Amino acid sequence: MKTVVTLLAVEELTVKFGGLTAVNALSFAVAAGTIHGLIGPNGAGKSTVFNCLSRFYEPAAGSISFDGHNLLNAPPHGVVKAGIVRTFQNVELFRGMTVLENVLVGQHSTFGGSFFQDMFATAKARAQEKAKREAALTTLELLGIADTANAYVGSLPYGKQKKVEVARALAANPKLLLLDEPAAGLNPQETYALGDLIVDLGRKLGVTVVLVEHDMTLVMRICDQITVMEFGRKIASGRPDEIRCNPAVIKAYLGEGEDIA
Amino acid sequence: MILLQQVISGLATGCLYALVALGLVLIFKTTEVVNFAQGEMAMFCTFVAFSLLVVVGLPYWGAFAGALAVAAVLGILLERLFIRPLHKSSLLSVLIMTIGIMMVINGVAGWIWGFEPSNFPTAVSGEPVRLGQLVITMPDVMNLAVTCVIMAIFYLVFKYSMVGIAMRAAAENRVVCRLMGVKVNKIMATTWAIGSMLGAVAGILIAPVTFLDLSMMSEVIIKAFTAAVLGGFNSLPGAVVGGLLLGVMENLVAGYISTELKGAFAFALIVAVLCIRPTGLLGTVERKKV
Amino acid sequence: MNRENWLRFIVWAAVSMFIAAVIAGCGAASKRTASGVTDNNIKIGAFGALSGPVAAVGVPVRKGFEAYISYINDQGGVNGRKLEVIFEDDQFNPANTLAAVKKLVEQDKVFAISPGLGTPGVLATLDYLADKQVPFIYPMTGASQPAYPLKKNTFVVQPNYVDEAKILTQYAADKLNAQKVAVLWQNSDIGKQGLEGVKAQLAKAGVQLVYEGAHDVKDVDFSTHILKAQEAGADTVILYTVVGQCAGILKEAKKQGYKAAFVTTYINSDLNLIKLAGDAAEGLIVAGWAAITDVNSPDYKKFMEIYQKYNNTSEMPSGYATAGFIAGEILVEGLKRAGKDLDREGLLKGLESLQSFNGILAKDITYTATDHSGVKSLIMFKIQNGTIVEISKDRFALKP
Amino acid sequence: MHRRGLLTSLLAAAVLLLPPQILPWFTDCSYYFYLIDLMGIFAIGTLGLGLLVGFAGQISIGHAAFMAIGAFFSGFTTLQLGWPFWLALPAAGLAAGVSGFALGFPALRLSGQYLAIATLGFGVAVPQVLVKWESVSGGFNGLKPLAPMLFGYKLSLEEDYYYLVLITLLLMGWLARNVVASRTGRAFIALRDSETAAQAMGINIAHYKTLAFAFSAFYAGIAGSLYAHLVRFIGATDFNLGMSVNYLTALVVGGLVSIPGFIAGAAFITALPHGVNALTRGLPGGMKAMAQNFPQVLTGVVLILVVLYLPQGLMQLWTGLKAGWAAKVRGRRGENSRDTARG
Repeated sequence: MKTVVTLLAVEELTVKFGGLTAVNALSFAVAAGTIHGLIGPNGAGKSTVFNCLSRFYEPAAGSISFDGHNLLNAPPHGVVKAGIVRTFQNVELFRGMTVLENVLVGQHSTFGGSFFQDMFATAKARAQEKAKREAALTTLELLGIADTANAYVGSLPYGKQKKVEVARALAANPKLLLLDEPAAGLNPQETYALGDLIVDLGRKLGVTVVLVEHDMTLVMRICDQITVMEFGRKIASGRPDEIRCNPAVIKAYLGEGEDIA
Repeated sequence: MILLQQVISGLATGCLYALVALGLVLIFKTTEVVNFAQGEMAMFCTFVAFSLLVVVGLPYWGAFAGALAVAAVLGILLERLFIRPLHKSSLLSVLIMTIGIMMVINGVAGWIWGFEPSNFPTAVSGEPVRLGQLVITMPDVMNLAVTCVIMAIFYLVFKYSMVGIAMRAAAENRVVCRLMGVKVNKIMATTWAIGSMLGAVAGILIAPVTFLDLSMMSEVIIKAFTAAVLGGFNSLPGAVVGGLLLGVMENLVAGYISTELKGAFAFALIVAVLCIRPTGLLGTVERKKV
Repeated sequence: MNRENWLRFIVWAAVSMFIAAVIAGCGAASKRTASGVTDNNIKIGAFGALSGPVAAVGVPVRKGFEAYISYINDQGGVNGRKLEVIFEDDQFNPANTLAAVKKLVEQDKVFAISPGLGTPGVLATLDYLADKQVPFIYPMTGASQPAYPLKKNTFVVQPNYVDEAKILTQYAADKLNAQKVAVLWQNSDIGKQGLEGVKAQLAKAGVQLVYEGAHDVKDVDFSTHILKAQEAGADTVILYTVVGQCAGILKEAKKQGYKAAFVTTYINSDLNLIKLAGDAAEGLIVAGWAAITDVNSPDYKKFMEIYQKYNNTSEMPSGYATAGFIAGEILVEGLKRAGKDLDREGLLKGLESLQSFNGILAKDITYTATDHSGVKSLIMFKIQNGTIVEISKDRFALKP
Repeated sequence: MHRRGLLTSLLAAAVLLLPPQILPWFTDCSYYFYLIDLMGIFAIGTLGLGLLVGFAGQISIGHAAFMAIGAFFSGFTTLQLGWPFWLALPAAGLAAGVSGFALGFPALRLSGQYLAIATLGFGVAVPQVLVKWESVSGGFNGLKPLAPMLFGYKLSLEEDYYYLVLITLLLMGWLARNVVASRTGRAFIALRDSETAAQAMGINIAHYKTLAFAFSAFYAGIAGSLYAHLVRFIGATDFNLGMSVNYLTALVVGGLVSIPGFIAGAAFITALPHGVNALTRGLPGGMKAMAQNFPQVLTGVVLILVVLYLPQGLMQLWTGLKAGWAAKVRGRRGENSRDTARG
């Protein structure tokens, strides 16, 4: 039993929209190097949690500490520098760009140099650009979509687009990767492959993953820890096998008529 | 006393802004089009009214009705031919489209009616109302009255009538509307018809003051946009509030600060308001779900 | 965008440009006559806004000018030469004006420019025409730059607004025994110069300026100004604005029952003013620098006849049309006097020989070798029962 | 490819540089070079607007205002403060850039129609303020900037000014191209396509929006300065909404995201009225009224058609034609081969 390093600690997080409380005093911790599942019926507030982690929403109360720092001090665009990158439930790619360029945007915060170096295309700027392009290509290879590098993302099938999003996120070489329903819209085979990919990435790049997902088979298969939410509250947490037979969870899901593998 | 007078004539002018702004907002709410052609459409219809009056020799209200009919047709045609094909494209290209329409309408109107200004009769004449030093002309009263009536109608229609509800729904979510069996296209067309008619009413009310010529709306439309943004581009009451506010404010600036910088001050006000409320006074934010 | 497109574009652009330039070459090379005069034809260039917001001015000017030119051509032209007019549209944008004038002078090789409408356009082309020594007859602007300092090639006709405003102020003092005047001016070169002129004359005329208010070019609400002028107790109001807004102001004054003497610039000596303002215009005193408003005078009837015949229309010509017409009169008179073997020098000499020349509408036009500033005296009109009538036959001018 | 590239660039250089030296021998063509200069100047402005609207997706309907700022800054400093043109030109760009930066801040909180109208207001307000500020702008009489001096030689001839415009245009085009191809350019496009995702990828929206405004205003300022010293008369009211709309038109006609397109669009819009006027010249009296505002109507029609059918602008016609032609050629080859096979 090795010592567990907590990478992300969410304490008493509460988010309100007007009268509605979307997330209610939620606490959970994510250990470095693990894959952490965040599940629950629709409207449980999972995406809202993600939007807090990426600083889109301002929580009404609670704290988020990441890697020992208070994340709530960072601006939305500072989250990446801190080491957190996310993907989106319904794909948010830059349609005006090629796959490669999308991934390059992922690397944005890793770029050095000033605007004027870009403007005059100084040797330094060009060298950097070249290096980054190669890095981007390797990321694409890692995900097995290098062949689409110069295609416009709009022209790709949905499954590929999802992969591009993951690639774009990884390009920022994050410590923590937030995956928002990566399997949505994929067929079982694709989903299975995706599962392996995620595990594999975790190992290869030492990336910690928080996963919001409806596909229970996937969640149960790859997650080390799972936090279950309902109506903005945490109703259970633990290892997959514990969760599987947790009455509250079953109730919550049967209520929704979804069955747990 | 001067102050009060200025406020009142400001309100009268503001009503005209409000009417045009109302059309802009209505069209934007349901079809998400920022319609730069609104002013020229109004100008065109006003000229039609003029021809009906002078050439055909209809009585005032006959010409008025005729112009409204033409306005409706014009609105529907434009929506059908030029706007509907763009329902998926960006705000910019739609905006450019309306600018193109604006140029064409203005040019064609020039071909039909020439370039020299002419006098346009007022709906109501008669001695101005005097309250002490205060003077309110019949046309001013008319403007206020018309605006109030139209506001009332709008309120009722939008609140209670089926069409109104459908329009509101279409504004909220086009797809769902379609699924619910609302004839969205029909709604869009109706919206444009109404928006265009609003413009025509404004044009006919403005013409006696600005006199009838090709550029009669060029300034009003900018004011109307300002008013719409001031009030919140997606709020009908906002358009009216914005219009009246702008009308009054302009007069006060002109009276107490500087006539030459009126427009500049109006702009400063807009920026100030928008910095505090990015969606105008009564506008609402659409939060993008991710 | 990759490098190849970039280069392809450069070539593409360059080639098209080259073609354009070559066409230019051929175009011009084909017709290389000496400055627009042949044995039976004289080429005249003109510019003004024929489209855009200011078309309402440019179009009638063109109608008036071309009507008179066709009238002359039908009579056999000038010294056996017919006049050919090339009227360029500049949309009131000086960059376009300069382009148009360059084209007229360098490509069409016109003999002279007449008329040229619009302050920005005139100011933008004045020096160029002076350099090229192209006669420029009747720059239509109230600005004083064309007149002072003297330019050998430029002949101003209408008085500039500064001078006119001085005369008006003096007139108000002498004939309307004004004590307190108010100036309502349009926020444009017109109004600014009018105001300047009034202020300059105040002391000499012994009147005081109690209120001055500006309105924007498109303003429609004048209540504030009327109120304030009234409060300041102005007995005479001088209006420096254009027809539409002048009418608006008069209506507003009537509405508020403001009784004062209203005096306005020659810009508004225009029958449209009555059309627009109706009975609110009654009693307004309008300046005029030519006999362009007394509808019943034989001169005006003659003008109407020509205007309506050659535009085959029955419409009433506007004040702007009369200005165009007068430009034609002066140009033609100058050409006549220049004689059979015509050159630019001759035209200038011809014009400088005008001694209080009276045409159909053009009246009291005098030029000398040292003075090209045109009319310096005004006829005063009054609006009575829906028409404009002369107050007195003799013209009003400042005493030297 | 490389050798072809070299050849084409040599050819280009020749065609670009020689005409002003050769043509004047044959004819008086400063009118055409004046137009070409204007095209180049508006192309520079359009480049800037393109970066802002086409790439960064921030609508600006008041762009002529920045051009006015550049023009009057250059006019004022050269006439009143006796600055040399060569200092005034970049300074004018910077001045406009700073004002663009300033406008960027309200723009931060606005989007879509609100931004559009705010910039519209800016476009209305700036000329008004300038007119009022007579000590700088000369009021309604405007300013008369002088032709630039180069080592004691006056660039008053359009043929000479042409080189100045050409060099500036190529330089500005090159800079624009670098920016577009760089991390900054990608950040702009990211802003346009999805602010949410852009932020999530660590792009500082505030920084890049204001940067986009400042950068494009800088272009407009340079264009303004060049304009001032070419036309040599500037009146504040000339930089009106009509001019701003012309910019947008050029942009759309040029296809929003293509640098050559921007330049072509600007050339098209500048040439259109003059071309049409030349064509409609000498129409019979009845049709004159038509001819008068024909350019305006035509521009409108072009806009409508482009928006409806040519999202990549008029260049799309060009590429489309080329593709079609290539296809035809291929087709014919195919037939031939079949024929030979049969025979």
